[in-house]
Amino acid sequence: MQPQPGSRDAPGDKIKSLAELASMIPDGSSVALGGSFLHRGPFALVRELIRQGRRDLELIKQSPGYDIDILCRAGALRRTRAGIVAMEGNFGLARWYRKAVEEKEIELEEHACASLTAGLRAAAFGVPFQPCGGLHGSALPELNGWKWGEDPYGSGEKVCLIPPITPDFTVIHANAVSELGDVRVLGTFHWDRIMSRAARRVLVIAEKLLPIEEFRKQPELTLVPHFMVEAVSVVPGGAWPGSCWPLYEIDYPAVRAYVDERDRDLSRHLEAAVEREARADA
Amino acid sequence: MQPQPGSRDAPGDKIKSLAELASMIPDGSSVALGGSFLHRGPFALVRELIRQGRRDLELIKQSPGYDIDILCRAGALRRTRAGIVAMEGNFGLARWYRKAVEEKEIELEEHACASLTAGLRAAAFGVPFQPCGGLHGSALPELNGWKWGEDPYGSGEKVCLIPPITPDFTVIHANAVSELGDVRVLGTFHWDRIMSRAARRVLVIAEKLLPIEEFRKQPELTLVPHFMVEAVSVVPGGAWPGSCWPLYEIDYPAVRAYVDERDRDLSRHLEAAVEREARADA
Amino acid sequence: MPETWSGFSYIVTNLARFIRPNEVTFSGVNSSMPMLACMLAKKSYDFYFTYINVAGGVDPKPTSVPLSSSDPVLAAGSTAIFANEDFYDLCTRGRMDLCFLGAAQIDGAGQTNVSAIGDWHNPKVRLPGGGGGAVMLPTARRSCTWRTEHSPRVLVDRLDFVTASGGMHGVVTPIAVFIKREGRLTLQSWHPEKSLDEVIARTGFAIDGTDASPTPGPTDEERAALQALDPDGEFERDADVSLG
Amino acid sequence: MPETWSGFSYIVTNLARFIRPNEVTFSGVNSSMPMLACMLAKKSYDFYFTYINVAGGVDPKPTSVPLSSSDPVLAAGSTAIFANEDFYDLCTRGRMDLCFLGAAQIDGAGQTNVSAIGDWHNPKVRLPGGGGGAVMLPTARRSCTWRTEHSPRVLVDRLDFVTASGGMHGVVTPIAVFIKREGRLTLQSWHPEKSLDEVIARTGFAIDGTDASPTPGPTDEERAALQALDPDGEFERDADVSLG
Repeated sequence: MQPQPGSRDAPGDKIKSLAELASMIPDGSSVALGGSFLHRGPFALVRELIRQGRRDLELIKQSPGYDIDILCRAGALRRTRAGIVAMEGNFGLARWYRKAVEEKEIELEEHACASLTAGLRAAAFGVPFQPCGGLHGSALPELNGWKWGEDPYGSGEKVCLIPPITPDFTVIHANAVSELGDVRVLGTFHWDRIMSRAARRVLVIAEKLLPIEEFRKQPELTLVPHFMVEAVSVVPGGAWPGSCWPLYEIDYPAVRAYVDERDRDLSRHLEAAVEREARADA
Repeated sequence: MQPQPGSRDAPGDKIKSLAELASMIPDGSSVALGGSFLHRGPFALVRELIRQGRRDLELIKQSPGYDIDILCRAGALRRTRAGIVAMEGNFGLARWYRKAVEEKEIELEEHACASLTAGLRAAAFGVPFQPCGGLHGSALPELNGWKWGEDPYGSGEKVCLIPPITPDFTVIHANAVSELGDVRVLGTFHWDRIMSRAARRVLVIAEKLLPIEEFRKQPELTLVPHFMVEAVSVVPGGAWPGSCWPLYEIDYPAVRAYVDERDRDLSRHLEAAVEREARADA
Repeated sequence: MPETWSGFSYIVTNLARFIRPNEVTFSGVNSSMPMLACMLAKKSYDFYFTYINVAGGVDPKPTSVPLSSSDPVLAAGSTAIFANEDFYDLCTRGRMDLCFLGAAQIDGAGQTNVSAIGDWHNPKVRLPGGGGGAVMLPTARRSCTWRTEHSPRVLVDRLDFVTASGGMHGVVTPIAVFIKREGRLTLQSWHPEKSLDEVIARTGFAIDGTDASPTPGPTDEERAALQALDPDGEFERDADVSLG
Repeated sequence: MPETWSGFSYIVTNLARFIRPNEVTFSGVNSSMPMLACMLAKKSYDFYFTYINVAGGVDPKPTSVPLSSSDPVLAAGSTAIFANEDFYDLCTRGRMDLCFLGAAQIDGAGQTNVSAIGDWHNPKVRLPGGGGGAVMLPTARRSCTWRTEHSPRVLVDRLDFVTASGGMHGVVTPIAVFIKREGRLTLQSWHPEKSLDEVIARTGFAIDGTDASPTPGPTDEERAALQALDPDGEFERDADVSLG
């Protein structure tokens, strides 16, 4: 009754180690990361990219925090398209990100969260631009060279047109996956849904593997169907030091320790990460 | 622990009889109807509108069938924006709809399903037009006076711009509602989601009332949150003679009987409808 | 001579043959024959493909074969619900490999009319309307359509109305399979119990039969699968297909 | 003289007072004080309003008060998940009644800068960035912001960068409440332990205090609610607000 990967019932095996998953993302890729601030981000994958010495990445996310900060700290980033950047959870600004922008180590395309979503929608809908509400009076459109369109139906309204944003990869941290690659997320899915539709390729880190029968019982809970997902890795606790609802909360001492370290060296933090063991096993 | 309607914990009572729900929709309203063909349509409400003698309605739906046919048969419709119209389920064309268009009893704005969705998106997103993929070479854009837009970012691509479609009402047939008006749908939600976001007002018919605690256990299953819903009516079997997954299938003999009656008279069909008793109770 | 390969079986089987390994294939409303084709392919072809449908199903395990091709039973056993907005977006962004789309009239360029017979504003017959085609035909990687009648009033030189235009890949009738090549529908094969001349005579647009040949008959697996899907012949009776 | 109404309590309480019956009110990321304001209003005001937040919650029943204002516990007990795309669309289509939006600098027209201190291209301080404001400020029916510092470098005559412009309705600092009238932020009231002159002196844009008066002190219900939400004073310490 269970589909066998690689058979007529299912595509080939999608389950990879974390290291294998990270190795699919080459230097220079643009990567959209799911979650928001310290919540349900694919942080194990981000750390693995750093361990593997990845360079020149572009991060795309409406509200990055820990992920963008650690990538800046490791020198892995070349560019970002982001809405609002902070550590949040009373940790204030993302210090290494701030430094990277102020010292021009990375290029920033500053978005409103909704304009970034509009760009992802343009990609997901297969259209050359997406009108985005608001933005009137903001200096962001001019900064980014966004064009304004007239309403051809005569309302006199002007609307800002956002060009498509097509990440090379979207990486999501999920509560569960099926062996086929179906993705289940509990609580808010933030922008993960539209990110998964906009990207060329989708990779997933999950807390656990759930039997396919569980997905069949409640297919309504599947955020991304298996055929859109290229590979998955099961890394329990992989959103550490952030939260993954309802399984665990932010590890505040760990974030504090990350923030308080004053130099670029990440070895202590990477050493403390929950995916070490999974990595050793792989 | 349960919020009391009309208290600080919850807005006023939203539970209405079917007759009360129908009476909220005045003559001349534009109404988007959920579901698709013979599946999970708010058919009890449609019949109640006919019983109440409603006139000059506009029906908005990507794939109407029984609903548009019976409204045409009763002379309740003035106009429709629709994608594909048929009885489906081996019953072929919708005969009374066909007659109404051929004899110019109603005005048709013919859409592709996706262009109708694009119009609903424009309304839901608060933008004056929504680019819609495809439509190249189709005679529909010219027929409807839809404008084409150039890509201001220089791809040379032209894209069809659909004006907003803002129904006065969206009416959904749901598997369950909470007392507050939260809406749960099982299986596919067709276009119900975007219809609920595009409309000025949302009304819901549901198979049953579920305790609020059930919604709290799986909030991910809620398609429309309560604050977007103005009123609900509980009508078990209300999607008859269509299906409501997983509760009941199409009542093929009933649809056959509806199709086979040759005159406009609907009394036998309305008499056979499941909501009669609920109506008598109300 | 009794027909050994019914028009109904010919259409379903040849639609199924358009399905390729690992591709995403979609069947929609008013589409019993493509639905059966997808189910036939799942049963009889030794490769994986993703079957999505208008009921939101993704590789479903339907517990029965519904008369309505949009019946929610087509999502039974699915691991996800991929609802209408989602599969349309998949198509417009160029990720839909194969769409089965209905048509009332088809011209030699593979354009379709599903809107009206006669003038749109004064129709002799009002047809179902735009539906999936106008957006999916130009944006799906490949689209295929079918008709249960092969005649010059269906395969026309000039459509009464161009509802959809673009990426038509294949057309199946009870007696022929067409493939679009260099912008024109080209005869690929004909029903082995018919002749090339008959196909040409019954087609309203000009066709080149040079590279065409009789269609290979159904394999044992294809026959068995269709038999299992329609054991009582109900779909075959409803479809009412004649070789003409 | 010890302060009897702390700047922290002043801000939270006066943000809560912007909330109106039956309206849809939103609190976002980096927004502990608006989060507390919404929770305070739910506890102490005798009317219903819809509280939605960036964690997807709709009238949630959080089991605790999180340090992170986007913490998923803010969706605990919610009857629905209203995720980011959804609440932004709600706002752009004009159905969001009240948005709480952060700001680093605010000018006299109620425009905000959350992008950079100094030149955007050569920032002295790179700030969090566009976030909700650029789209929500012009499209929400009303927006309110707050600052924990009341000084001419925060309430400025001229922004270093205009991140967001439009529908600002109210601004709360530790010592004042502003309302936008006829396109300008107007002083509505000042902290009863401060003076009108001090507010004017510490504000970088010109203000008219003609119709202003001291802010009514917290009610017993407001005090009790905030005390219950922050029993150990952790939020108050983190916020580190001084009346200056």
